[in-house]
Amino acid sequence: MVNPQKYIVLALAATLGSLPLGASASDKLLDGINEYREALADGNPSELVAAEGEELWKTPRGPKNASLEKCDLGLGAGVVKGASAQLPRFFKDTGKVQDLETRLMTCMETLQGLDPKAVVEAKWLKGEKEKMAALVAYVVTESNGQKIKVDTRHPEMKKMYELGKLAFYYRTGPMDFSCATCHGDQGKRIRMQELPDLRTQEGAAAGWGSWPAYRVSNGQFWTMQHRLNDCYRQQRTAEPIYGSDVTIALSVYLAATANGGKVVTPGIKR
Amino acid sequence: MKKISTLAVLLLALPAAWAGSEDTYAEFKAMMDRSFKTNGIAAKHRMYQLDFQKSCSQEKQPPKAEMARIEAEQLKTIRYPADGKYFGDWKQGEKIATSGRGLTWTDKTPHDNGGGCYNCHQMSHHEVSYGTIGPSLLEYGKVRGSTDEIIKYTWGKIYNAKAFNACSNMPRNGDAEILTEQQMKHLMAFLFDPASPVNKK
Amino acid sequence: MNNQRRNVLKTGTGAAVLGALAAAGMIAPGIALADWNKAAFEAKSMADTLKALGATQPADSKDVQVTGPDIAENGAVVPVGVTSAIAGTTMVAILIDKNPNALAASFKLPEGTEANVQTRVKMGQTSNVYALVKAGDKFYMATKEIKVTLGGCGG
Amino acid sequence: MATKPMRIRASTKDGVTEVKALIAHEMETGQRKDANGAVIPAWFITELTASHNGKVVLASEFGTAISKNPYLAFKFKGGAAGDKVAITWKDNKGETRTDEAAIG
Repeated sequence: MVNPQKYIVLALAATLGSLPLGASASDKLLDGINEYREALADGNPSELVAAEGEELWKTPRGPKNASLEKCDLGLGAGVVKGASAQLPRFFKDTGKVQDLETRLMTCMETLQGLDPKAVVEAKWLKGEKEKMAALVAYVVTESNGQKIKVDTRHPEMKKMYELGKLAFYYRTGPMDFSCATCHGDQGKRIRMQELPDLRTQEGAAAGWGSWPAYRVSNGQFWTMQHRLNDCYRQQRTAEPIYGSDVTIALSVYLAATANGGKVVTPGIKR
Repeated sequence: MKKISTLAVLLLALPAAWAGSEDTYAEFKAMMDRSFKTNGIAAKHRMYQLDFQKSCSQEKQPPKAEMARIEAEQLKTIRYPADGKYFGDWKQGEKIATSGRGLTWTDKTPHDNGGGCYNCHQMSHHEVSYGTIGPSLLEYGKVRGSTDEIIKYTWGKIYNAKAFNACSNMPRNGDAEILTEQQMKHLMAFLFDPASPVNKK
Repeated sequence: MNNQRRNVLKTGTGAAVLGALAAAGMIAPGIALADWNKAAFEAKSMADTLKALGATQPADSKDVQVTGPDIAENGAVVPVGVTSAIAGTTMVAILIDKNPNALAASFKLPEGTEANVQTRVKMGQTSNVYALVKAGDKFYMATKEIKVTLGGCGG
Repeated sequence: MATKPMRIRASTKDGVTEVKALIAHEMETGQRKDANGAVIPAWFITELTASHNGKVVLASEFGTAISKNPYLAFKFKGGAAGDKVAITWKDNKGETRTDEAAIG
């Protein structure tokens, strides 16, 4: 398929002239960075967060003084292994498509009697959102090594995929950015950071499959909701509400595009 | 003035630019409307598109005629320096090119922004951490020279890149009030000054 | 050669300082939870840090190695290690020239523990990273430059 | 402030035991400022000791340049499956914590 955008960029590059830094020097730099990333992969501090999450999963909490051990993440009550590799999915009991975090909120509400508002309104990595991050770290660790397998057959999933795709290309705000501005072409970088092309299976698998992740730059574990929220911050849009439909729709679009790719969660990122 | 005209344009949004079914699109708009909230300077109205933003929100670019129409519209927004002076201080320009800050909901004021140039462009001989979303601008002034035509074109490109490529990835630095006229002059100097590391090894 | 002679002299001085420190009880002869070496960790320059460690001007050695990437994507977490092939290595330390305080960590190695320790350090900027090693009563050193780059968009 | 558990992994091969540990700790340098411009006080591990069946195998001193959530890997001779490896740290606020793991 012809990508007109690419031609324009190439044409511009030709018009504006000037030679880029020798490809070999640039490649060497990226090799060095890959070596750096490999050195960090062993001993991912997400393990510390996941250990907390596992503890929290088994600890009775809330007005109902219950644990989350009976939580159904889509594979049956209490099944954690492999569950996040198949999310988001349509859940009959809520009549909604849910991602891991909104599903965990449902479990906290129904099993423990906790108000999801406390999660939605908390600041990132504080209070109930800190607890959510720990639970997420635990759950996604249990899908490490699995294949991304999102079932899009349900009409609600199909609809969310279409809405997510529209959201992906939606340009708005003072900088006219969309997700596609940075993630809609192959082989691009933002500063030194390589950008996955999220329109392709390979790119989406690299992106979706390695989040949630530990970020070394700030020593924080970020859930997918946190990741998407910061993408929108950088796009200079208004703020997406935690667990809102746009975040679920985008997740469905990304996960479905990534289908068949490998889950390496929690990832470790810059 | 500017704001009023953008609002007017918003109301004229083109249904033809959108390829899917109208029902799905109505549902999409409703979803976007309920999914975002104002946070600090990042007000909710940022989610409402300008007409060219809408035209450029598809997998493929709009047809040529539509592109040309947008470019002509956008060209009208460009304001050239009233004093006829295009160049500031390249050292300030380098700082502006390096800073990717501004206009997010964690920024306190909408009037203190970087240009974020290095996010997408190679620029100087010594900065190795540059993006590749846009073309390399290394030795920009040296290669292109500094004829009036080139200077005017470059100013226009920084001011509103959509005037030259309707769906360009580059923000409208002047038109969208991301950078001030003075900041853009500094960037011009960074690109053209023979002493700037863009041109000098 | 000149260099070699100078090194011998230097280590001589180092040993004397060490002896004094040991006498003052600052370096425990056995390995217990030793008192934190405040002077060394709060020293700013490389020279002052080496002095506080009792290792004035140690000899360069090819048997000592700083392990780590050539370039780090983020200075907050830089994987760095020290290995020493010198028999009888009892202490290894990691020093970062351009950090506010050069000394990052020191490790005492009882007999049976290999002179191969890996950790992760913060680096404020591109800098030489030094491995300092003690074997017997002598100090040896090796260095490696690690570049620190900026990562993604600055916001 | 409650301390958080560390993750210790120890495995033995050809008579050498390799220990890898991740320690939950802020490792605050004392040189950073919060959003209001106030200095965030230094808070970091100063000493860390590892032992195998009660015998010290590593005695470390840390400065503020060790990364948040420190990582440590080292090797010692000996050690058999089931033996205990214990790690104890102490920070500049006087907090201390010990965790242990069996060699796998």
